Amino acid sequence: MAHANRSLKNILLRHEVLLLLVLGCEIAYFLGFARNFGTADNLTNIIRHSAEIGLLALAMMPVIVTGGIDLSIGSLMGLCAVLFGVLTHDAHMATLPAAAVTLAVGLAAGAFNALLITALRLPPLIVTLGTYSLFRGLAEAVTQGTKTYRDFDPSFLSLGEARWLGVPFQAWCLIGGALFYGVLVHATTLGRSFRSIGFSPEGTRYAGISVQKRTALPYLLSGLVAAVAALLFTARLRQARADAGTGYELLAITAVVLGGTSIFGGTGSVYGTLAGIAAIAVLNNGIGRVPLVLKAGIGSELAALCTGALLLIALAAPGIGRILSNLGQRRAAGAPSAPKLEKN
Amino acid sequence: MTEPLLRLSQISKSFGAVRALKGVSFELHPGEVHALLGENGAGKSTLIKVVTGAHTPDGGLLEISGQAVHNLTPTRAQALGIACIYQQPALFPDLSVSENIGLRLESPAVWGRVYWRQRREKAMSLLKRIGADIHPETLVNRLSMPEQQLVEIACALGSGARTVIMDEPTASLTRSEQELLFAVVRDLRASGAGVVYISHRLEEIFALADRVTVLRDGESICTRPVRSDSGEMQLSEEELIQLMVGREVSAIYPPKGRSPGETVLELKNVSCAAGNVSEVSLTVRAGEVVGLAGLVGAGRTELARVLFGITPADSGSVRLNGKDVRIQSPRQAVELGIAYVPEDRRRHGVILQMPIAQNMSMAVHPKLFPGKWLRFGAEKALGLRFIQELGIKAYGPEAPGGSLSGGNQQKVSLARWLATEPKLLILDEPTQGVDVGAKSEIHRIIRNLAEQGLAVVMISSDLPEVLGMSDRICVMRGGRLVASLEGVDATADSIMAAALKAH
Amino acid sequence: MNRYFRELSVAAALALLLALLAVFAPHFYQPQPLLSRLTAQMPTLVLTLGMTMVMLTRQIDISVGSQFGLCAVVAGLVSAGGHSLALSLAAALGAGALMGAINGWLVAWMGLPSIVVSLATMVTWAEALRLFQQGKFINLPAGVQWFGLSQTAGQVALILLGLSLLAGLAFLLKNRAGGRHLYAVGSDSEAARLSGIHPQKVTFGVFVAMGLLVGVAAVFNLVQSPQVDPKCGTGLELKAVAAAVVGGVAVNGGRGNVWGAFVGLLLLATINPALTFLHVEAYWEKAIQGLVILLAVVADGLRSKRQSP
Amino acid sequence: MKRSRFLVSLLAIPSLLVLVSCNKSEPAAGSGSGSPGAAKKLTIAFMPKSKGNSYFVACEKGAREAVKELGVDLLFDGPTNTDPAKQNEIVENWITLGVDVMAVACENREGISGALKKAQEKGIKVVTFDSDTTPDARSFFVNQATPQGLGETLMDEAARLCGEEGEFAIITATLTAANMNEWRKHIEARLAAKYPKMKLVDTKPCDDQKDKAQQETTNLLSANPNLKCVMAICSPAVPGAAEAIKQAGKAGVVKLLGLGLPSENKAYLKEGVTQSVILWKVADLGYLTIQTANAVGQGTLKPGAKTFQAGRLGELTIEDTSIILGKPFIFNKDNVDQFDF
Repeated sequence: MAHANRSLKNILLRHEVLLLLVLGCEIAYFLGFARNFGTADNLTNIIRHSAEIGLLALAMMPVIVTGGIDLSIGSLMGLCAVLFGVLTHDAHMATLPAAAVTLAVGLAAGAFNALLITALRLPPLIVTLGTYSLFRGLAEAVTQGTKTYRDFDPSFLSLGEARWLGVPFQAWCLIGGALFYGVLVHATTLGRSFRSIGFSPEGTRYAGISVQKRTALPYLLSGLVAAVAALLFTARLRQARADAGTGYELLAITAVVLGGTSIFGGTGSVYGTLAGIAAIAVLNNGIGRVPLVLKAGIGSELAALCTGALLLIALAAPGIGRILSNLGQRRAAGAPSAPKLEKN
Repeated sequence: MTEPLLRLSQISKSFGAVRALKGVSFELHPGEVHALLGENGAGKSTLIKVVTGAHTPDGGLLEISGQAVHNLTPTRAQALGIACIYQQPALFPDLSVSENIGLRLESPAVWGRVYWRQRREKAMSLLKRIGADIHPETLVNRLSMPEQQLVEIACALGSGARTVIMDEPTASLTRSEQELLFAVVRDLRASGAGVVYISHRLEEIFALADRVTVLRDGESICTRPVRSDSGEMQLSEEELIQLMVGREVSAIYPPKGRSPGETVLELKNVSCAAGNVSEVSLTVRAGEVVGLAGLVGAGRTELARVLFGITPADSGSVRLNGKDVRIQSPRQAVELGIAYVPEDRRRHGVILQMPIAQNMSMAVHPKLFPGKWLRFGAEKALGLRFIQELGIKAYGPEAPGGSLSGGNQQKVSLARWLATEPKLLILDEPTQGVDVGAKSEIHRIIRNLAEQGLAVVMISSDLPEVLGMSDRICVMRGGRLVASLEGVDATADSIMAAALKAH
Repeated sequence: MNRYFRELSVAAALALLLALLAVFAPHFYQPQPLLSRLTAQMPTLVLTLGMTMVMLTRQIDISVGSQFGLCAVVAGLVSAGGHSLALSLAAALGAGALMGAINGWLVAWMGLPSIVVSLATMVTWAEALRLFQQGKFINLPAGVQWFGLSQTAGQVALILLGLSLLAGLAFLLKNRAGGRHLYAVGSDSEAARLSGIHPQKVTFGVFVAMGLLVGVAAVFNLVQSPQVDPKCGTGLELKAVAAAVVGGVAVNGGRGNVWGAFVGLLLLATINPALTFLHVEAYWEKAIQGLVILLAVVADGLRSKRQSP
Repeated sequence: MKRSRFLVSLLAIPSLLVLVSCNKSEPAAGSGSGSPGAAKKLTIAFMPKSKGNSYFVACEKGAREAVKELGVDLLFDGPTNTDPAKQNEIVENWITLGVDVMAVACENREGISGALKKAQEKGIKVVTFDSDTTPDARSFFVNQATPQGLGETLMDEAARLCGEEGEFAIITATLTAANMNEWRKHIEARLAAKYPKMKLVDTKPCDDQKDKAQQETTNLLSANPNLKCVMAICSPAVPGAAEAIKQAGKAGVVKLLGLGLPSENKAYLKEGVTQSVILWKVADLGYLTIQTANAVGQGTLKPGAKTFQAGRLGELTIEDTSIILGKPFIFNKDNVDQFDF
């Protein structure tokens, strides 16, 4: 039976491969039917616009691999953006030190999550639900909700538009993030222990691996990445406000799950996550360029709707396959069978 | 002749490409204890699940009390008087004992009323009947493993079932609890119920069973009465083992080793309040197998957990190779050269979803992967080496741990720790739930390791195993070390006496 | 006593907050505004009840906010079409049950994780509603508000309905086998299966029940004002989850009860008016809400850490 | 196996880069190719602050009316929630999509200016409506009312309703909503300058939800027994606050005014719960925006013009680069029936 897992058919039916196929279909369709989809400028746009969410998704992936979740990253992005504004404007700090402090605070916020989750063994969903409110609330409290920070240092703002070697700055950040996380998750013992923790924290502990420290790491990093995303976002939008990153946590989770990472922990990959981000970004960009959609003026709604539907289909696809094959078996056996409920 | 309670004819069941049962026939009569024997993977668990309705067979006929039954569900099996005590207690950890018993015994009609007081009274009387001292309002997650097992037994009893299936019920019970259980089984038999009894401990089968059916590779090999009508034994252990494995097993235990070497581990008055370990002093030398005997709950596993840093010691001194050490975490224990093969293989020993090579490398990450970089070649080599050395049956180092049989999983768990090249190896119930063939292989491996100069502490509830394997036997009771027996002093009687003696 | 430690400590926190208000802002206790405030919480209460059931079975449903908006619009359109309230209730229940069944089917029969399933349906329903309704309010005919009763009578009726739903559900969860099955499945679904409970059916049923409760909640919302706001469900899922969590319902199933969730909801729902009455600026609200959630779980964590070895 | 997959992904990233940098030379078709003067069929892109919002739905209606009249192509899109990042994204997508004119209601004055300037560099004409960006990032702003004018109108009307003395409170959409914060600033400035006997006791967000506005108002009413007036400055808040006042039995005692649509407030105005609703003719705003965009695109409306002939709206004056729609209306129970949006 185990051998069968490695057969060609199963490799083709692997989630990531299917996703790449979907992505390919999207691109082919939009190249054929969407207006000016395949231009370099548009490709640049796609990357620039998905950089922050892409980074958050990359950071979310190892968290989910350890069997956790981080709902607070969108809010933390808002808090970091505002903090950066406070430091540069109210505290009159230079851009670089202010950015460094912002990153440090992001890290500290990640550490706060990590502390509650590992030292007190609290469920990550609940802890980060709490910090989701807390971080956004602090951002609003700091700015009294109303303050918007503008007029940042021009050299900082130019990062929002900058290109190196013809490639937008955001793409470099995304590549850097992907490489970093790719190496971390796939090529180091740390990544290996994220996996084993995701499968079985107790079993990992009994193998002499310090589960708490290892579990804490992805949360720490996701705090840091949220701060990076906040800076990128501020540079691109030329302003910092308490509502930065609203709802980004859900988009990031969507991308990660679409990319084949199991929400129960243990399995997940960087390239899957990248494919997930790409599938969403391409869909968002392309659907608004299809003439019929343009005419009806429903691009944004339709894109969101399709993202939801895509996620549903991606989730249900293996199940539907299983049901179909069960039907075949059932005909042979004449007996019903149902999938087991998963338990984490 | 009365109608058999249970008759299975030519039952078959496949999971994907694997044929777990290839035509099994089996009969259970009223007033009989029928032992079901077979190596792990022989199909016993699948067979039980067919009878309890958890699995639907692909072919064959299942008759209950003379009536052919199709599409059996757990509910229906229950209604037809079949109860089962599973190896892993299938209880609800967040609910109270009485509710657990209630949920198992009451009909699952959705709008049916819940009578809390009756539940409690029923639970109380059932627990009393099996002699368990458990308050019915205790939450199950506050109970120890054997206590949970007792609750399971109470459930099965309470259902008033005519057919009771017990899957290794004594695996984690203390001796006195075992005696109570045997009494319950005899009681059942006397009342005309049938008991299907599964155990790897052959002496239990000789003590209890009327007939034995042996399964091998998904087939029923034979059914034999244990005694003749005049009460004489008709089967020998050797015979049974041979039937199970299909080959001759010459010596059950390997010969003992030479005289031990230097002291590796020295404990002085080690206590841990959280772990129920008090003032334990113990010495283990290189090349020595120290058997740690005692009832379950006597503090043996707890002592191992203290040594491995899972629940660190509060007081006392631990010396390892002549140096004082304080072990605060498993990580530290591993660095000091201590290895612990845990009791609960599926939860702690092996990560079932991960390939076996990755399982084996887990404890040697720093050594195998310097600088934290994974080296896939080295890992694979490690996997191949142990697959060969320990004779693990798997298609390769990429096989997920869960695809292996229990005995092979145990070997993987052992391989993980051998890879660390430890100085002290602690084995906790190394052969629990392992079939006979794999059992003697594991024994041979343990002996070899000791020969090579490893200090071994072996916790086991299997008295013959403790006697057969240990150079010295330490007995624990109530968290304390109460006896250290060697040579001719070490007998089943002396161990039990030490384990049971009241203050 | 120890078993209800969590519920009691949340109740104590609520009592403390209420006492604080009694001292510093006694006009918090004017009867009519108090009645209005309580009435306004009834739809959320009904959602919290459903969420408690879902969480007891070790699942979560974050699509309830979107479902709520959709049910409210469906019920509103039926009412606006001049049909009776009973018919719009039926329509809301039908819509809710259908959406619940979709979630339930994907979770129970396809074995998919509920958090992801409901994330996907949350987005899908919300956007479908936006496409359909374009944010337009629905004006309702005169008889709909307060079931055609006077305002106070309508509010009292609504509160009584909500509380009886709470009591009824509490009774069912405690004293009917089906209710205990939720705990059983949430505690250990394999053990439940071996006890003759059908975990898939229970899970499916719970999601459908959640959908039905969303329908009820939408109608509870409908009768409170002469208009339906299609955005009315935004953020309700988090309110319901937070209330259940603060009230001691465990995210990993099997533990908690609806009374605790009710107290949790009251505590969270009192924070906002308390800020108004104590003249604390509104921008502190989210931070304080987050802090309360964290305090509740941290207290729980510290307590369980002390108890278990 | 794991490693090879990792390698594949490593390879995929550089190839993506190659794709980005190689395709650079291809021009974005259709953009900025029109020469001024020659009448041609223009593509006008029109963006509200958020979709699914009845205010902008009414706006879109007017815009489509003008589109029919002028025979231009209309692209309509915007964020589904008020999301400044999404607005930038859509503008940048429109640039590559190839449109002739953009008409944008800006959520984020500074933030969007960069993207709009980029559009101008590509030869795309930009007009703004409803809320402006920085003047250098667009050619004209279709102005329904200045924040200052609006803030002052609101404050003056509130003062009139409560006799220039007493406490009042504001319900806003969210604490971060940029335009409302702007209005609040002017309201408070006007308050400080002209109405010393009036006092702003509290400002509450309603998350753009009617029900939340209702709850907040209920709390405000009982927490501030001397409250004389509620000012609801986002459209869902007006009926929400009205319902709260009605339920508290304070209709007419506590005055209510706000910015909202007549259709959502008609009943409350007639019952005397809401005194005044302030708004311009929203559909006309959309209509005028498309008219302006078309004229700018055709080159018939150039900077420096003093008047603009805007279809059925007749001749409108231009102040600097702002085209003024006209004064906001104050709807009350007497005139509300004349409006159908």
